[in-house]
Amino acid sequence: MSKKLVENISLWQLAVLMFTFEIGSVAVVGVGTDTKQDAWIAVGVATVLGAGLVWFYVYLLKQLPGRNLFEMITFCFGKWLGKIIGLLYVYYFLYISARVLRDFCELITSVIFENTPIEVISITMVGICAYMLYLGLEVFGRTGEVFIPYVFTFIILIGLAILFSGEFQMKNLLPILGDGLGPILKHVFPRLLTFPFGELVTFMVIIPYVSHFAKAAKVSVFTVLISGFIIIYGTVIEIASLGARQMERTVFPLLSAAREISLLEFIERVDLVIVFVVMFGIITKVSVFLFGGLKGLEHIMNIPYRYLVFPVSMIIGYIAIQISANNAEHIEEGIRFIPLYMHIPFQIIIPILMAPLLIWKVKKQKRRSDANGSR
Amino acid sequence: MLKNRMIRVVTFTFTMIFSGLLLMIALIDMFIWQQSFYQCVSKLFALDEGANEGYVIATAAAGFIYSIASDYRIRKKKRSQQS
Amino acid sequence: MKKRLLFLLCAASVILTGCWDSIELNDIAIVTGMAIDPGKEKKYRLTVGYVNPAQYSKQNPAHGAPVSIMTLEGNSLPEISAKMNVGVSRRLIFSHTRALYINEKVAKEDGVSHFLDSLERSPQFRNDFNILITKNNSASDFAMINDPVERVPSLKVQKSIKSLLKSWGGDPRVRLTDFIDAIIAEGRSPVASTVVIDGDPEKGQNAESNMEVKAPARIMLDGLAVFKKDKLIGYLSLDDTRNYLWTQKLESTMISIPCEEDGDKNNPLYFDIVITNNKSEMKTYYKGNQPQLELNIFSEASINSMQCQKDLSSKEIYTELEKRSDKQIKNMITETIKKVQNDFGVDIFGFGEALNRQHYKKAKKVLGHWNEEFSRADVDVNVKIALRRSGTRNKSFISELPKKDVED
Amino acid sequence: MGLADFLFNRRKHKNNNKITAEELFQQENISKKYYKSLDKNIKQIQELFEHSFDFTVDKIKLGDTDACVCYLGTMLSKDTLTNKVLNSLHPQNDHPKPKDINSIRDNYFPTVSYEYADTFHTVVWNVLNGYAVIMVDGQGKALSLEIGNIEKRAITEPSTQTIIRGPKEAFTEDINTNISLIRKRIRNPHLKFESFYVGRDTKTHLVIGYMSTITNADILEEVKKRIEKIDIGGVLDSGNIEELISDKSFTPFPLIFNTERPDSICGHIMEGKVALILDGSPFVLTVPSVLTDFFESSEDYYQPFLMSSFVRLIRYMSFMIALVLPSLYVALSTFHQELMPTQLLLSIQAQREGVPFPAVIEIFVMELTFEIMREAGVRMPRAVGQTVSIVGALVIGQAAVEAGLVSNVLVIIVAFTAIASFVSPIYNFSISTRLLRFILILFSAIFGLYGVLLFLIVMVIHLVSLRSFGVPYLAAVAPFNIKEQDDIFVRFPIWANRKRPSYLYPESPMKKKGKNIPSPPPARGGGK
Repeated sequence: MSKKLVENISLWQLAVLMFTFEIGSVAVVGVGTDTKQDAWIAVGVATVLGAGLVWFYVYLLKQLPGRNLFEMITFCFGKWLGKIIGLLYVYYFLYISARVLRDFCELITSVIFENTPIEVISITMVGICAYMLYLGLEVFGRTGEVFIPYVFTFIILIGLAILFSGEFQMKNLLPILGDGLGPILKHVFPRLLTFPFGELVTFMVIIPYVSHFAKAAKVSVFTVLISGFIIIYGTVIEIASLGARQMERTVFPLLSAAREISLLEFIERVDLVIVFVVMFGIITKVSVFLFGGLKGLEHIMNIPYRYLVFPVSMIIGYIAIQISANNAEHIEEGIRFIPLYMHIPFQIIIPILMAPLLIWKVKKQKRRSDANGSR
Repeated sequence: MLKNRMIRVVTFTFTMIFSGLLLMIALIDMFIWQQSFYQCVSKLFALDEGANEGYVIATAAAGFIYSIASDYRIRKKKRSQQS
Repeated sequence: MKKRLLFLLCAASVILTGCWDSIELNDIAIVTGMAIDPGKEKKYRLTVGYVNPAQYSKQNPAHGAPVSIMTLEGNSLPEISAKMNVGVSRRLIFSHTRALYINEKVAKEDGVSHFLDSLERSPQFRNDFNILITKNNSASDFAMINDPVERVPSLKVQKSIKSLLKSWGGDPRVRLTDFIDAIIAEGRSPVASTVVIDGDPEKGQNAESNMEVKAPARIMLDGLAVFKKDKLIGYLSLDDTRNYLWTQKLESTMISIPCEEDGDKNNPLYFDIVITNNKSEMKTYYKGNQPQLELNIFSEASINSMQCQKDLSSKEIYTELEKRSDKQIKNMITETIKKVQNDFGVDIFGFGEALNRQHYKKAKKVLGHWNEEFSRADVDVNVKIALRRSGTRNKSFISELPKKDVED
Repeated sequence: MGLADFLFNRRKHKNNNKITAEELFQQENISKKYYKSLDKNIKQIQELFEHSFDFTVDKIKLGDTDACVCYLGTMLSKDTLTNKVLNSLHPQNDHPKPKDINSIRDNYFPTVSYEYADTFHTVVWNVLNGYAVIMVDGQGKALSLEIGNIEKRAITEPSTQTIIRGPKEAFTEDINTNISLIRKRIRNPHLKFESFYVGRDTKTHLVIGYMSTITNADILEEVKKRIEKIDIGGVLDSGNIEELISDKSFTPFPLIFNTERPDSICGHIMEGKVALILDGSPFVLTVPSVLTDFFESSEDYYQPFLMSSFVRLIRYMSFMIALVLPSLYVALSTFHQELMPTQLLLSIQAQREGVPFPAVIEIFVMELTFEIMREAGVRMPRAVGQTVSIVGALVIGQAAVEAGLVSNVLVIIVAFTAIASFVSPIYNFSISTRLLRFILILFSAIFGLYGVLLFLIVMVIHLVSLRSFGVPYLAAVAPFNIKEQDDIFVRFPIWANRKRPSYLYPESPMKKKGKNIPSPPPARGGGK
């Protein structure tokens, strides 16, 4: 009330967004399936590394409080080089958001609506994201707050329901580390670290708008750990109910696991619940990436991002369809190309390159301003 | 601020993003499937008959029209501010 | 305003062309049972049984047949099922399928994997139907036999299996995913339940058959079908099925055990125990080069009947009876495992998987030819039955009778 | 007592607000001047009130001076007028006859509340407000006497928000009564009532009430600003005000709370909200309102907290049921047959056999029929209303099923939905669910459950973007505040509920100091 419409989100909202962001597409596609019954260990390792990565992101942001990723890039690399790198980031964010959207569309069209054109799903989803972002970051944060209890309880309940349906077989988790740590580490880097944890690089656009910036680092690391824990939980459910062999073959593991639920002869066929969790996760994820891209464009093109929300999201709807001709191509790109040539440079290499430059420049600036001040 | 810059900012951005992303997809396809650039681009623009691509194309076109409209709006706003 | 108009236009276009996946309840036929037979001209002959809703209605139950069937030949299940509408007025919905009857000929000759893939792939099919191998009669007969209590035959089968599992155990609890999992697994071979028809299947198809007190035909569970990869290689009896289940997960069962090991052969006396809680643990390991299969079973039980003169208020008798049961059950299970080893030579119990869990490095070497290893393995079953209580009486009234009377 | 209080306040606020008759009439074509000559004044006022049957000018003589009493007969109690004013001024009365207007008041009407009017505008305004105005020839001002109002509707039980336990009073159409009802409950000098006049033509009296020690000054400022912005010909009910001052009108959700229960209004005022009382309307508004207000009945605070928490949860649940149940039916029965348990699906299918319409049409028609019946039931004369409901229930429900036009399940669903929609304690919140339900049915007919989810998400996005006087509409849920949760979905015991809602930014955030948890007295020492 007293504070007039500054686009701010609270720490809790940040945590909520990060959480749904993390579990969003994990709930669709599942992670670490290559490591079979040790997937959960792989996720655990990746969570710890991911938390470190996020801490590093926030550490970078702390050097220049109140400025987002794009402003930081221009600060470090100068106006023109900064704009080019920023534009690359914009393309990266938008591309990934289209990919995430496509993931969801594939889920809906192959599980629920076999005859509905995938295009319609894509348009409606991106329409929601656009509407939400048009209303602003605050609305985004609050929407997350409204849905988080449901998302959270549903995920927990699905696990419990599987447990009580008698489909939960701990022995599917054995043998633990049969082949040693080698294959796990190979899987963690680059694939598990970059997806879903490294993708948090997008939050470098959002974190500067948090109202208690000082605590952002603690909260984000904590959130990543919690969401990592939930992902481990989900993975354990998947392995224990489906078995490692089957989990490897299913396209949507959590959904398949939920299909095993049968309680009281009445609570069965609860796939819908999963679709809800997934749907909100996807909306969050697409919106966060979209917001990242839009903020970048705002910075580069110098116009308020609200003008761009609708046109750009329409492009996302189009690109999500064009991105690949079929599911196999989509998944193959996701495994072979994206982690190595897109995630790693944008999530790890550029931030690491930026760090020394940033620290050096900030120090220089400080010295100069100190000198100015003493004069 | 916008005075000396391109007037049609939104449309420009739209085109830039649109073509950029298409180019990106084509490049990725090239890289993964070892196809020629021409093949990839033609794959992008080939309309699959019977598929409902019309929907998304219509939406993208709507986005384009919207961007032109908002450019027009920005210009009008700016004029009214100047006068 | 322009924005809103645009949005409305888009929405209108969607609405006008929409409703792609909707189908009215009046236009669907709910399939509850499917039967696969070998085709005469083509690969398969598929019979589907779907519910006739008007007959199923509670308000005015007409006395027609509650289920209608349709048979068609074709080369793959999806193709046939999509083609079914040549004779069926409504679109078939397979998501509520309760039983899949597979003719033993199909399972023996072609193997089952060719159509299981389509079932697993389709989002319509769930993982909650029973896979049943039909013996003697053709599978399509099973889809149409009426039952006086349950109006829909396939629902009857599923209910009966469920009840049997609760009271006695006689179904391997195999669902589609478990079955497929076992096919591809190296340390386990798949099994499925078998069913037979008791009576005259021709008569059982009539709706009037429901009028009779004694149903002219009945679907009965009949033990286990053993598969090697996806091909049927043999059967186990119902008792062996229970023993098999003992190695997996037994909910509860009732077993009668002779009082004396070498008692009167002509007039054996039994006591019954009901197993209420059961835990089995598989251990597979190598002693030198010899595979060892160890099965440890611990069960809680209570005594349900007593034909012999034992005083159930004494602790010694409990211990004695426990020992008797241990031995009896151990023999039963060992026999079944041996039988499988000798007759079929496939590991339907999952000992190979246990090896994989427990000795991963060894398993990697031997799992490739596990079935041979399994056949030559030593079996060691340890059973521990804990008798807890004996119903509402301790001493049986039989023990009050003079001993003579009982023996006569 | 209420009346005296009111007068005390109003006079005080007249000064505070500096609302004068001049301001109110400045756009009207009425002369301002009050003449010394009585004839001119009488002529002027008679011209103004021409064609008003109830306007009366009684000419009297005070000694040898001409004087007159003018009033609107319908606005005041004639008995009191005759007894108090006319009789005392009667020539036969042997009081001395002063000519000075001040001494007239002092001598004749020492106990009657009064006001001097020195402009003609004020005179007209006072007449309009039910005063008897005494004009004396040769005086520069007139004397307005407040006679007391005519008979009003008695305070009755609330007709739209009934409760079982708790006060059974409801507001009436009379603003003074309403204010006295509030004052009776909050006896506190910090309870302020400021008055405004809205409506260019109607000049309706609008009073805002608030606790100056609790209500946030910014919110108050915002309320006043918005009231001052109102520029409209006529204001007839608080519903008009509601539409004019709410943050956004393009929304199905009411952004302003209304009630006819004084206790509920007092509760809101004590939380730090501002009440808007319009003359002539028994519905009082409070701002800012949040969504959760519409799920709270004042009875929640009078019943044991466990029960009221439970009941409140039931209300939220029934809101969801009223919103989604029909569309869920459409979605499940036409899109996702696989999601229903087999037995249920079979029995629903059996019931739908022979129904000639698609499920969407079926439910649309039934819902529409129900809405028509409901509307007819409200508008009809009471005696006929009964018949309508009987006809509706028996003929349409029963016969339609028997004729095979609709299925049984559907009638159950429509009926249950209707009942669930009545659970919200505030009527105009349940209207919003009625409207949204139809859109939701459409969505579910196009996209099935995906459409339902889509719509619900859009609805939530819309809800969180709403603000009521700057306060987020979903406050305490989004933005989430864990400390507020003691009175949102469940009600904690009163002793545990110590803070006022922080989203209202109250000036004094604590409701009370310390905890006074009830506990049994220490056990008495036995024996000794």
